[in-house]
This record gives sequence, structure tokens and C-alpha cells, in this order.
Amino acid sequence: MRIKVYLFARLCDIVGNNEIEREVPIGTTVRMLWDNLITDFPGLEVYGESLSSAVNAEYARMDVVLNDGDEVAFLPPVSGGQSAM
Amino acid sequence: MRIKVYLFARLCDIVGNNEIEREVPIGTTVRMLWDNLITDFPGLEVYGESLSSAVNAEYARMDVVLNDGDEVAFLPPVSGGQSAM
Amino acid sequence: MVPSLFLITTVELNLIALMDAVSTAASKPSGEGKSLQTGAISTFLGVVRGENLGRRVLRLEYEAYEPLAVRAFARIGAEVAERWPAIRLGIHHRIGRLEVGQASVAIVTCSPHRVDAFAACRYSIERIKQIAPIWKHEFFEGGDVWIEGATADPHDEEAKAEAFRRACA
Amino acid sequence: MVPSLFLITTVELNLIALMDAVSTAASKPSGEGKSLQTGAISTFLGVVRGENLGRRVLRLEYEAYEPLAVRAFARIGAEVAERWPAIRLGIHHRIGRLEVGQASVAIVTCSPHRVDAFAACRYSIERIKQIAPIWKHEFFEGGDVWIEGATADPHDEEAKAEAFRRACA
Repeated sequence: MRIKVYLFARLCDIVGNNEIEREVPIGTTVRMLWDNLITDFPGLEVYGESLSSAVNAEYARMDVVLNDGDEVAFLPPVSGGQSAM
Repeated sequence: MRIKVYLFARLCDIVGNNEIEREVPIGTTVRMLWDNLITDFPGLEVYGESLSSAVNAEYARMDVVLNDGDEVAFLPPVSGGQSAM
Repeated sequence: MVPSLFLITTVELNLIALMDAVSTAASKPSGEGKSLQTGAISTFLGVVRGENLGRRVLRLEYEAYEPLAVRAFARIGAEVAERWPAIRLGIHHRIGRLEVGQASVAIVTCSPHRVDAFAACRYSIERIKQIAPIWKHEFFEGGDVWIEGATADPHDEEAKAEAFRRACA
Repeated sequence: MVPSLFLITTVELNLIALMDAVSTAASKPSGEGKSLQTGAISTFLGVVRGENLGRRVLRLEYEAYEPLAVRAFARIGAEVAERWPAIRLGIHHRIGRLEVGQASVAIVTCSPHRVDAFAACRYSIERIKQIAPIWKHEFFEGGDVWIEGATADPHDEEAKAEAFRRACA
């Protein structure tokens, strides 16, 4: 299956790209896709605990099973709103 | 002494004027001026408990002694701000 | 022209102009607290509702004892500055005839942080209702009535405490 | 043209346009809740501060996952509507390069009464910080850093409860 992966903020810096494509086998979950990315980009690993993910622009749990053509986004901790706490 | 008296909102309606002048003896307090007004305009009396007063555009207690030329304002309960509670 | 921070006016309120005035005002004579320090702006607009207590409201007429009202706003400003030293505040209140949907009062607070901006803005509207010598005359379908709220007493510490409580301060 | 109630934009935020959009929006499909019922408008603007944690801030760059951010705003709108049925809400967030003094986020709530307008506005900024997929990159004198706040989880009921608590709701 072909999956489009979006990466934001520091994750984009680490990977060097805000959008990449991955070929994954049927049955792959968001978590498996993430682990797969870590193999190529070990710098991502520290985000394992604080990560959020979305599938097709909806928040999704890491155990969601992917479908061909899905767009997966990995989101580091967010900081929208005003400039300071 | 000559005192200028300002009346607002319902008080103005009752007196029929938002500004009147009164001659009062030396030693007159805001309270005495008010009682004097009630004699002429008995409709004011119900405001005795909920009244505020100001002398020369500063909030003042009813026991303040007036000076010649003072401007005294009698203020019914206020309702500034937005349109409803 | 930068408008006054505390104003009674018969013309339409201009929230943006008030925001500009507040955000460029220094919170201290030294110039400290200028816009470099603004991280949060909270505003409040009171608007004439078309309904009150089940009555269909046609219009309101606001009356103020103007010089005392401006001083009451400045007093609220001093109370806010005492509690939240970094806050800058502006209050404009409109008087005269107001139609449904028009704004009667505009409040702006600028602060480094949002917590104080919200609390000071909320505190200010509570205090305006308590101590600003402003009255409203409601014209509704079938009659009219002067709305009478609180007996104005700026020295009533209990009222002040209640305003802080409502502001969650 | 009336702007969307929930928007990510690269251009300067227009608070007045957002207020117009929110105050003319019906809170219910029936048309109930239109401007006749607006008695209070609370707004919040987040502004880029010139100082953060003792650092002199030069500028910020905001990035968003736009489609999810707009949905997150709409989700906050649904949470607000559930708690305060009469409230109407709008949220605009700017992304891209922002200079000190520029607004990053604008929130508007319209309500019959001020209590709910303030609470819903405050709740919304807390929720934006919790669940909106938006990041800021701070460029300060001597370096730059991605500011990382909360792990976004819209289903975290504890975070939601904390936002209600901060809103004094």
C-alpha cells in the first residue's frame, strides 16, 4: 500500500521533508508506520511518548489499521494560540 | 448658599428637571438638601434607601457639609454596561 | 487622533480605535508595559438585546453623569492596576439613543498573559455595573421603564470583592 | 463576503470581520440565536510578544496542519455549543511569519449574557492550545526554537475538564 506521510514542526526538521511517501504491507497500523520511520530517522524516536497522529485529517489512535492511499500526519506537541503561556 | 442640584434618570422624571438651584443655609449637608427636596417632590422619598450622591463630580457621603457654589448630584441605582444581566 | 482611555460618547463605539489606544499606552510613566509586552488582548462589548425579561425591546436610551462616569472608569483602572500591575485598560461607554444590535460599552485589556487579560476585562464590566453613574431607559413594546441596578458606592468593599470573585481573580 | 467562522489564514487577522460573521451567524439551523439575542461579545487576541522566558523575540513562524486545525476549531465549537447552547463562536488563526505586535489568533463569542460569553471565549483559547495542530517556531536574539506544548488528544477528558476549570465554567 502507498501511504502519504505529513510531518510537522520539529519532525519535519528531523526528516528534512514535510511530506514523504512510504510503501507498507497490508495490515500496517499507524504505530507500525511510525516505527518504520524511526528506523530511517532515529532522531524521531524521542517523540514516541508525546506524539499525536491523524489519518486523512482526523485525529486517529496509533492502532488504527491503514488503507491504501491514506494520508497519515505525525504531530509533535502543539503550541497554537497566543505567543506565551 | 447657592447650590446647583443635578438629577438623573427617574429622579429627573419626578422633579421634571435635570438641573435645579436651591438656596440653603450654611451648615447644610447633602442629606439635609435631599430632605429639603423631598418636601417639594414627595415622589423622591422612595429613593432614600438606594440613593448615591456626588459633590462636584466626586462621590460623597450624605453627611458632607456643603459650600456655596457646590454642585450636588443625586443618583438612583445605576445600570450601565451591557443591555441585560 | 488617539482616543482617551476612559470616555463617554454619543457616537458609535470604535473597538479597534480603543484597542489601538490601550495597546500603545504605557502601563507605567516610565514607558514600561508598552506594546512589546502585549501578549493577550481581551475585549468585551455590551450590545442592546432585542429582548429583556420576555419584553420585546425597541430601543434603549442611556444617560450618564459624564464627569463622574469618566472618573469612575479611571477608578476602575486604578483598581485593576493595583491587582494586575501589568494590565492596561480602556473603557468607552456610549450614551443617548441606541438601537437593538448597537454596542453600549466597549472594554479592552492588554496584558503579557491571557489569564490577567480575561480577569481584568471581566472585573471591569462588573465594576462598571456597580459604580458607573450611567442609567438606561428601556423602551419596549407597550411601555418604557428605567432599569435600576445597584446603589453606586465605590467604597463598598463587599461589592468589589464580589467583582473579583466573578472575574475568577 | 462573510468570512468562515473557523479559519487558518496567512494574512492579517480582521477582528471586526470575524465579529460580524459570528454575530450574524445563527446558533441553530432554525435561525434561532441571531443577532437579536446578542447582548455580550467577548473577544480574545493572542499577540506576538517581544519577550519570552527572558529571550528577546525577533519574530515567530506559525505552521499548521490546516484541514485538521479547521476541524479542531469546529470541534471546539461543538464542545462550546454543548455546554453553552446559546453561544456563537468564531476562531481565526494566522500562520506564517509574524512580527512582534501582530495577532496570531482571534476568538469571538456572542451570547445573550456576559457570563457565558467570557467563559466560552476563555475555554476556546485553552482548547486551541490543547488540541489545535498548530506549532510556533520562535526566532530570538541568538537562536531559534520550536515551542512544544501539549500532546494533542481531543479525547483527553481530563484536559477538557481543565479547560472548563480555567474558564471558570
